[in-house]
Amino acid sequence: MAVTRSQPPVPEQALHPSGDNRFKLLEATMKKHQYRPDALIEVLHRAQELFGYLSTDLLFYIANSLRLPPSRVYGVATFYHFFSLAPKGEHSCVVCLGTACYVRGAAAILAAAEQTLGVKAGHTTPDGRLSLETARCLGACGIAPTVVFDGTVTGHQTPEQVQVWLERLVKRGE
Amino acid sequence: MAARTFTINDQLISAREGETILQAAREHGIFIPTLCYLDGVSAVGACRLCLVEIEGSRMLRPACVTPVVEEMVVRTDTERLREYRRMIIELLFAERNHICAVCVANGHCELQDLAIAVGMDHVRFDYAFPRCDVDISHPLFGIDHNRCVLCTRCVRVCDEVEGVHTWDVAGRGADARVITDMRQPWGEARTCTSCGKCVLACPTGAIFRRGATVGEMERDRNKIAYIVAAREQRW
Amino acid sequence: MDLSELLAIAEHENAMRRPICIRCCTALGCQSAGALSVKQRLEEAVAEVDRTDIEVLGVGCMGLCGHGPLVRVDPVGILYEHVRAADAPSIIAALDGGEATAPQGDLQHPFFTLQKRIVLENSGIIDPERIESYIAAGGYQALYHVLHEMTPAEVIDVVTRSGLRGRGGAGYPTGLKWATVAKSHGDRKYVVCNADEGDPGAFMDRSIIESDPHKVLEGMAIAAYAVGADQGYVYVRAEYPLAIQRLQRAIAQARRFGLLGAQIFDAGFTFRIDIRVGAGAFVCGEETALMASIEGRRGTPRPRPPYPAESGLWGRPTLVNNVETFANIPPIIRNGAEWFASIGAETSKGTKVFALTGKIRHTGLIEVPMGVTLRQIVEDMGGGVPEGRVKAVQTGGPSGGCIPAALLDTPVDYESLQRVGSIMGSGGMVVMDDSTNMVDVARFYMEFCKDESCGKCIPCRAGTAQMLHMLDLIRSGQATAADLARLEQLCMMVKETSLCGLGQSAPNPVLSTMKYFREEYEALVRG
Amino acid sequence: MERLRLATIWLGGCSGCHMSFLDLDEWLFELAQHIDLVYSPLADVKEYPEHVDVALVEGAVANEDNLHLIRQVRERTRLLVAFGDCAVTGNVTALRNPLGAPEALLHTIYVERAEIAGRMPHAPGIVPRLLDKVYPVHKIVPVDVYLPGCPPPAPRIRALLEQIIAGGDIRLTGRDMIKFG
Repeated sequence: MAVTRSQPPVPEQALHPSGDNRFKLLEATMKKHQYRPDALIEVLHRAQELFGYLSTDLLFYIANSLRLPPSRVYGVATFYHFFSLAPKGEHSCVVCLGTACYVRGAAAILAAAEQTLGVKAGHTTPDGRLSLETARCLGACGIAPTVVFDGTVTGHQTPEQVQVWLERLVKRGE
Repeated sequence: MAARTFTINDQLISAREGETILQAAREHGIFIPTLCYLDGVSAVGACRLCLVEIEGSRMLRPACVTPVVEEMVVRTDTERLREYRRMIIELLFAERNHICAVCVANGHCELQDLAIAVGMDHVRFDYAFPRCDVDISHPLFGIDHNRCVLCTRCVRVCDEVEGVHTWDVAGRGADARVITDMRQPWGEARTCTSCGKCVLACPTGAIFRRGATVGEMERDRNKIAYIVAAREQRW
Repeated sequence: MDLSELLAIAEHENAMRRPICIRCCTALGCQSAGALSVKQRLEEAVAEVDRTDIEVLGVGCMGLCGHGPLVRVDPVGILYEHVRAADAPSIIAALDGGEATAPQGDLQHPFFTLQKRIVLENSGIIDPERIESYIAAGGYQALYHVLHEMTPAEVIDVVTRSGLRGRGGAGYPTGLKWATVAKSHGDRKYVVCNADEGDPGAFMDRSIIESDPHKVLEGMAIAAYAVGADQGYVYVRAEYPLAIQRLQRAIAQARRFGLLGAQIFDAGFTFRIDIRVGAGAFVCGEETALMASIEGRRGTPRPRPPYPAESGLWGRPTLVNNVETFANIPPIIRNGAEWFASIGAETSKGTKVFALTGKIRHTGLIEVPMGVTLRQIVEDMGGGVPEGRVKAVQTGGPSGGCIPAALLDTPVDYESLQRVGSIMGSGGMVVMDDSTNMVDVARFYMEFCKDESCGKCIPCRAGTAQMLHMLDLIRSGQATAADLARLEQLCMMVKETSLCGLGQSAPNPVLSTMKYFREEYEALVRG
Repeated sequence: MERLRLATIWLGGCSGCHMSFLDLDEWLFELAQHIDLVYSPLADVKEYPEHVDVALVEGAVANEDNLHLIRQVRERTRLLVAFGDCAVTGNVTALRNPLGAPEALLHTIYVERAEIAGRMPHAPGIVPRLLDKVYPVHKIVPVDVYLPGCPPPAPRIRALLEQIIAGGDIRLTGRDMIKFG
């Protein structure tokens, strides 16, 4: 059964002037969701995937396209921890702080990472090389304590191992 | 419309079908404290001050969103409720910097009134003393986050009555803040029509009219309900 | 698609099976330990010796996650643990009497033998990435049976009589929920699968989806038929990329096979499922917040009533159940309500999947009949703590409580756990040994709740912040006995006045540790 | 009837509460028949005396002198009254709290924002050291009665003192007695 739905016309000014190809890809996602306001979170996911973070400019673009009030888009983008409104470092290190990891010493791992990098969790090193973050449980409790290096989940970590990994990375940057 | 009879604090009361406990209580002059509730906009049951005990229910229920049920037995003023309400008010005072002495709403503030109503002579919790901003970029109005209780009355009145949704809440938990547009300075928020309904709606000194003296901060909250009634009935 | 086609697929799939099957766990835990390279190496090793009687299968979770990567050789029934890619040739050689270099696990250990697998019946056995593998295990036959031979009312009746209760935490009777949605009026109805498994230390739902995604989809479709819904959503947390990927694949396959979409099994029944990916908000596990999130809004809860069953997504009747609840449905339909009701405890029927973690020898995923004791789980199945003694078992995540070792003989059922001040929750079970300080544990959970509070209602928003502050005062020796009393008072207030389950249960870890380990608090206070 | 030994204390506050106390005007004469003023910024007494019946404490605890004095007051007083908003909540005195640690704060005020040649104030032994934060009195010592107001209006002070003189339980409720600000 084919269903034809009327689609809201895309307002002219919504096409981003920068000509950046990533906007075309984002546009495709919004089109797939028929520019429905309830697709906001899906669209934000895609936008962050494409651009790395959600700039004010980008949020305005999305608000325009989905015909949502700017404050509503901002409110949603800041409600969910997954969305970042600031650029991230080239590399990432996520220390899981779930209960299983906590009981097996995640706090010491985080402290070691903070000490090695000289930044607190939730921050990026001043040279922009690495963002140190924490997670609320990755569900990999069987191999606790867990750390995610650049998207790769690694289990049974120790403060020393994490320190070595981070040092290698930071040194390489020098 | 069918009538409902029920009991509040041993007093037999009649209510219209679909009426909430709060509406029925107010019509009969029974005081139930509220903060996030505002006539004319939707009720959200968030401040938890209007919680009441209902016989047969294990949970406390917010009077602002709980419809009256025939023969329901409600208590609004038990020892437990009084203690909880006072703690809620104390938590609010401890959460931000509510300094009545230097507040534009001193004497015309619902939070201050509630503190008196619940008998709060001091706050037993430690104050958080957070650092909060004041935004006076708008030519007519200002917002002082030190005084904000996150009741979202501004958000709802802007969305539901003025229909522009300039306000919303950003962040979450203790870090939540009401914002205008993309958390821009209010004066740069292009959606704002400067209608001033949020000023009317604000229960505290958070949203104020600039240049107004303390004595001028008395706000006619009925105006919101009046506007809504006027619109719905198309006078 | 009709029944004969379904059976033909199953038959074809079974015919393709080789005499010897080497199963490699490819769920998250083992993948993180290098399971994919192990699997690849095993495939190469089979090819090297040119054996066509051996197949290497990527399967879901085998349970013993702490010992991964796991490899199981059938039908001989040998389990290899901590397998490295280099072990692969020796594992193949061992089939002909050689010696495998990987350590062998004990499949006769109580960890395995005390389990009763209903939800996890296919986990670690079938290939979660191929619908044929699920169909070969009897998959989608329950859906066919329901669509062709049962009325919606009959389906609800079976679920009601089975005694199944919601596995998401609160234990609401599933049949009753379904009946309410079925009775509610709406131009459309929705079925939502809550896979926003946010409790730290819990990974049952992740594992079920990664190991057997079609089972959840089939359960949802049966539910949709029973309540009259035509659209479903699975709300998965973004932290589970592998689960999302497998679910996407499963939905696409089911659609291609005509098992989702329009006219399923030519029975005039239409049901579509979309995935909604969460974005990092624990509170979205609460059903009204979850629905707000699906609608693209801030995930803040709203007061109930009205319940989602009457007014849910976009104001329409909506059935919200969690992953494990849906996964129980196909077996119940297949084996009948009486069969299910005969398993488990008096008021808690069936089984429960637990994620056994923390200071314990055998961490992993287990499924046990309701009513077994914590002691059986922790000491027999889990093998106890590696060093020292068991001090407490935490169930129910941030909403639950810490049960002291003295109460290990408590049976796991909804009511018993509640009586000792905890909850069943979604199934996280974290074991703590005597090196764990319970005030620290309470603080850990309180910080979690404070960070995850949505901020809408005052008791939760300001109360969790204040409770955390008071715990910090206690820990730093700045609190008095009066502060302890005030903390308890505050806990009660937040518990009784918060808007949603997050706030209502946030004080539980504090209250339960204060109840059972009060001396640890008192040791820290002044005067 | 025995005369009450009354003290008034001035911690971190503007002395407005004391001014309001003086606003009691002619009632002060009546009060004088019931009390002896044994310690007060209004009287020249160097050391806080023993066996004080009632102390009205104005101001918040902001520095080491305040801290020392309030502990002494608590030890030597039967009924300690947090007198005015600064004592009860920290109020204006505590406006510095959100701005962070005192050193950084002093630096901002005396160096960064100084119009000409700013430097850090340095007067050891003369100016008492600031505490890390300004505290309401009850955070430091137990308080028996709270009298809010900035300042508490004279009739409010009188109503409290009358209750104290009359003896029995002290009960302060309603807008006239407990409104802040």
